[in-house]
Amino acid sequence: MTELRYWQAINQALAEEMEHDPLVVLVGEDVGAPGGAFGATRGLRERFGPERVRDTPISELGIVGLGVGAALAGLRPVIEVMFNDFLTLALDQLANQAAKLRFMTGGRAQVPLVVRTLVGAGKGTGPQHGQSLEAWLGHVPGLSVAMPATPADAYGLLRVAIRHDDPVVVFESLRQWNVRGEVTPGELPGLGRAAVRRRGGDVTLVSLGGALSRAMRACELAAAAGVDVELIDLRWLWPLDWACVESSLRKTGRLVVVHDAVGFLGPGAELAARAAERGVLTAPVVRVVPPRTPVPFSPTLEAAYFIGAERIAAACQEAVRNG
Amino acid sequence: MTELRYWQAINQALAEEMEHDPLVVLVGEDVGAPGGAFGATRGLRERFGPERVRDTPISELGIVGLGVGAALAGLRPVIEVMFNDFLTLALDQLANQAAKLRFMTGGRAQVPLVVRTLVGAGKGTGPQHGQSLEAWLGHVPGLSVAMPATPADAYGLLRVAIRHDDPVVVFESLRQWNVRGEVTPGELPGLGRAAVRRRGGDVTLVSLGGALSRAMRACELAAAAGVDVELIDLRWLWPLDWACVESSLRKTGRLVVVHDAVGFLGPGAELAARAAERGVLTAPVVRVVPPRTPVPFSPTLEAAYFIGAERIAAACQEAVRNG
Amino acid sequence: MSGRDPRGDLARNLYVVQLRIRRFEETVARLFAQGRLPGFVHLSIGQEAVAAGACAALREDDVITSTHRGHGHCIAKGGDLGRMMAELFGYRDGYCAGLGGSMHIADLERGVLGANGIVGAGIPIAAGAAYAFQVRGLDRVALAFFGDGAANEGAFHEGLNLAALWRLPVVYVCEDNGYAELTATAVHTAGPGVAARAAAYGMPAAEVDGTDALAVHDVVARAVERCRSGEGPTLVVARAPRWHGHFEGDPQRYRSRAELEQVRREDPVALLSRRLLAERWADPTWLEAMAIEIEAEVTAAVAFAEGSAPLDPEAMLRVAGVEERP
Amino acid sequence: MSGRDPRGDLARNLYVVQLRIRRFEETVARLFAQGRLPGFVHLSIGQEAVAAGACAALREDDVITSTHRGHGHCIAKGGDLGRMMAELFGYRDGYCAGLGGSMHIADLERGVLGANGIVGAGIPIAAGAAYAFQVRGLDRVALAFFGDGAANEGAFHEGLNLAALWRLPVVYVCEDNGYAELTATAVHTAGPGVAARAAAYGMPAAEVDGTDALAVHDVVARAVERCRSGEGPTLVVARAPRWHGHFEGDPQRYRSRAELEQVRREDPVALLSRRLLAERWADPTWLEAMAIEIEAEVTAAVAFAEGSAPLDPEAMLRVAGVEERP
Ligand SMILES: Cc1ncc(C[n+]2csc(CCOP(=O)(O)OP(=O)(O)O)c2C)c(N)n1
Ligand SMILES: Cc1ncc(C[n+]2csc(CCOP(=O)(O)OP(=O)(O)O)c2C)c(N)n1
Ligand SMILES: [Mg+2]
Ligand SMILES: [Mg+2]
Repeated sequence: MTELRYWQAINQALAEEMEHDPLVVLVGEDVGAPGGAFGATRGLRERFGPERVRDTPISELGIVGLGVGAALAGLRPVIEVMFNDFLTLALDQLANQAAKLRFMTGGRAQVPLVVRTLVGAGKGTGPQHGQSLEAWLGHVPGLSVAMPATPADAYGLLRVAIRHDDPVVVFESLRQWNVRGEVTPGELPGLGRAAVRRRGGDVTLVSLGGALSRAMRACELAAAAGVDVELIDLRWLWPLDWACVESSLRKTGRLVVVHDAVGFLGPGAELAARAAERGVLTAPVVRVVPPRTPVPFSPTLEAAYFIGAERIAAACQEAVRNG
Repeated sequence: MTELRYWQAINQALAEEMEHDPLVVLVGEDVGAPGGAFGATRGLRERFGPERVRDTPISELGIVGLGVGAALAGLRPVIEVMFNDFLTLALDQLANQAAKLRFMTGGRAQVPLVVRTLVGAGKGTGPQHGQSLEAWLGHVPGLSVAMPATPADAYGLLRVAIRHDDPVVVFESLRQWNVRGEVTPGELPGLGRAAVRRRGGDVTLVSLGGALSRAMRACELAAAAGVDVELIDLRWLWPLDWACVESSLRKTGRLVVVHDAVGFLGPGAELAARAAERGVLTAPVVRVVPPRTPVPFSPTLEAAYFIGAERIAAACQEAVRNG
Repeated sequence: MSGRDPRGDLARNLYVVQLRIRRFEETVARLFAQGRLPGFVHLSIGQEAVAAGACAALREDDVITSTHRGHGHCIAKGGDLGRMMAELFGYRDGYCAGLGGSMHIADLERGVLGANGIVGAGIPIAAGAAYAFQVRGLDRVALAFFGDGAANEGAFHEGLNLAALWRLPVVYVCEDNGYAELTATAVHTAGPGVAARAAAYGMPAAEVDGTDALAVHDVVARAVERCRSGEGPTLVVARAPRWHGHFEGDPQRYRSRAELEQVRREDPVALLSRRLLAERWADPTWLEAMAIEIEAEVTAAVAFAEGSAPLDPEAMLRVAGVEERP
Repeated sequence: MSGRDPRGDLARNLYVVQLRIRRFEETVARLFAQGRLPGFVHLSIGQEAVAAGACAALREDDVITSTHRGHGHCIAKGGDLGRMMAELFGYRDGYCAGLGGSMHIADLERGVLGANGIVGAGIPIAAGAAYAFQVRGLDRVALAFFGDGAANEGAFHEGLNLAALWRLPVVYVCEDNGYAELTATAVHTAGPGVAARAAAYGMPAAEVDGTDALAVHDVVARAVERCRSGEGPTLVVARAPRWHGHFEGDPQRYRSRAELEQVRREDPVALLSRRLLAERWADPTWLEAMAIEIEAEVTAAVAFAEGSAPLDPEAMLRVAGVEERP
């Protein structure tokens, strides 16, 4: 057990996997000499050499495509796309190539590609750097989507992603970037396993990625108000750990979802839909999620946009009131 | 009232809007001299000239970006992106520029851009030409999404889209391409209005785009089995006509959704989620939608993938059995 | 008839490959016209010399990325006609178990990383394979086929910049057939042409007659040599007209009868057969024998395909790694 | 002090614009260091002559697309300092009502189609504006600013190809400051450099010292002239170093102290003031007066911003055209 910051945990996971497997390479804008725009790849170029740690041009489509080809030719590339807002430029290679190659070749091709990308939500980054587009990737058959919220998961989920034989997109959280936490070296959590962060019997609160800290505070606020919340940190949008969510719902009958993605057609929609399909609800679902607007730049508006702990707690209490 | 094929209705809408407003231009691959890869723009270059009807290079990002700039500078561009699978290359201009400009400029900028694109689902087009990615666009604040299923809507919704002052993506259906239907010249349906295609009291069946014909057949099959289905053709994923869906649900208490998009995080998820939020369901929701796999090429597998009328009807009967 | 003259051996091999592509695609055209093949089919008849010449310059362990018009590339790289044909039928014994179809045929054992339904997508993918060879210290080479129209995609620019920047062992072969779908090259490509674009990246370029398989082979062989000796990528532009429409069923209203007749006079298969005889690399009996042999190969391929059947849906879900529905 | 000599008038205007940019951004740097400005801020100090010179060659009804480093472009096109500053604070009287921030400032009345958070995105957008002018039969011109790093995006390739193909009235101005974020140009750009890429599209290119506002003006003026006379686009590459980090707070570990000192010797503002005196286009008193005047403008801008406040959430939903939540 060592205590690391979120970004240090990423750095450690990359270092260990590159140490473990010479076929792991890092490719991205500023990942080499500068050590990453936000420091996550610091020291890796010096340690593993310029062949395996490559600074690239600003060519998101090109470098993700390069990753697809490298993966087909035997490497395990980790491509960094600075902010997930820039995935918009690389989606053909991600959604039409990487994601579909195994299927399109009748199961023969294998694309062990990892794309690391950052969610700027909550840090005043504005409309084009503050989105959380995990729902897009989750909608694409053939892609797995990880959303680590803690240093332990920033480390563990990334290592799992690198060892997975199919493409994985890892959404890292700028909001959590400097958060400290315990990391257990060598730990490899299961692919697609959610984590129950708090046990409770009244309401099931599902949180994705960077929403976790607010969700935890909301649990305390709700508890103070006499509502006992079970908090599930989904960790993976796909594979989806529905079993974990459903077993909690069979206990509580109430679902509240919180995430930083736009609510309309966001991750919460799928969770609510499954709950409605399984008929496990005693109360209406509540999604505490951003409205269908871009992310505002103004810090006060942004704070309101990304729903605070108070409103999350209120949603849990509302769920209890309504059945 | 004139009878037209689906593609002819598109052609007529384009012709009328170009006639009506000299600022409307058509830009896309093969839209000019060849009259469109599938004929939708036939005759328009001859009629309106090469300035206003432009064949482009294969540059999806570039031509959608060109459309954004043209719209900012006073035109009302209609950009054709041949298949919606290729939107993956143009999403920065669509989702980060066109969609956000009004908001990012505090309401000052206006981007009256229309992107027409084709859904190849159901025509043996395979994994990279058979997707239905409307959920991606619906998830983007600032974009409207139309899904015409009939010649009348191929005509009407496109005209509404062209006259709208904000960006609209129109998903046309190759499956419906040669379907014949009545078109009322001059008709301008309301933006974001769904259409109730059949009145019924037992189940609310919501259908999107090219799934309509199968949904209609399913209504007959269900009726024969004594189940009275109310069929709603959503027509727009955004603006979403939730009022229409909810009022039907208040009557039936049962929701079945059918579409050609992958089910996971697809349009049906949002509809089911809203139903679960409003607490208007007496029976579990049923989504009759494709699995989370790419579209298979093999015609027999494709037919199974895009769920036929029998299974849709069965889902409606199941909903009735379950409450 | 071999060994005496390496040039002759090469020429005969190129002829066999071209003829195999020609007969295979003629058969595909017939089957499609009979309504027996689903989906879109894009044929390369008229352009066979590019695929044959370029792939003859590669080793078996080199790799290629292909396009929507990719049958010739796969055949030239040693692809199996039966599994290709079965894929066109959408049957389980096809290269992709019928899940991909014509636009996605791949043969990883033979280094065919896949045809592609997305124009230009193979360009950065080939750079990536070349990067893998570079990192792994292998002397293997990647080659990307793409059309004149693909040279206007951002992927072309980003891919060539990366390849040149990192001196990757990749050869870019542009098959310039004068059209992107139904639109002539001059309408979609600004400037002096695709070859002139290499200079923007400090990359050498070569233009070659795409109906002359030997010429294509020689140009690509030099480019491959540069790759193996660490000198980096080359852009090769091979001009060769397609005879058929953009896809089968395309009425080709955009081409004059004169043009359609003219292009058939530049028949790469006929050109090479005349050359074989002129250079005494082959005699009429050999040509005769080859014609019969390849006819038989293609007939066998169709029989193999007809003997297959579609995958069942459950097996498809297993291939996709999905058991459950949403 | 005006009229006697048009060249002198131009030089003085360029000086005033450069000084306005300099003082505005120095103030922004100070406010940011004080923790009073949220988000990312990218400053163009050292590159002022490019914005000033290029925009001086435009008419008020011409348009520009800008970048993440766009304050100078907006100021040079006549943007209002108060509304810009208020936007940086995220306040409702800002250009974007505080919804956009530094990377999205736009002034449609003055033809500033917007800064942009997406590298390269303004390149096809400018082509589109130029296409609109062409279709509408107007003699207006579009100008796109972008950095050396942006020249590696697919958008650059697709945008320039379209502009050249259609002879659009657009001027592409690459601000080459030697870096893309923390990475030097040589590391991300293959070939002889950005200017050499124009030839790929048959587009003329010109290189100019980006610290010499008059030189930039003259080169861009010629390019604008070509646009108005229907001769199509030009690529202009202006070299000028940035003094500050990529973003405020960037420690610039990737630059040597020597380099950081050297670039400050190429001060475009000081260069032009010396020129003004040498050519007798201005005297010390005028320089003095301008310094005071602009100091006052910037102070007033900050006061204006401080007098504003954030929009309320409901108003934001109205701007977005959304009343209800999902
Ligand atoms: C990204 C993308 N855009 C458009 C298409 C539709 N399309 C298929 S082939 C083709 C023309 C390609 O032209 P070229 O690259 O010259 O290849 P050719 O067909 O001439 O062999 C187009 C536009 C596509 N498949 N992918
Ligand atoms: C598409 C995209 N990729 C990456 C980034 C992150 N980023 C912001 S500025 C920048 C460097 C741009 O370099 P250049 O074009 O030379 O402009 P400069 O910052 O030097 O003015 C990068 C990579 C971005 N904003 N957009
Ligand atoms: Mg072509
Ligand atoms: Mg730069």
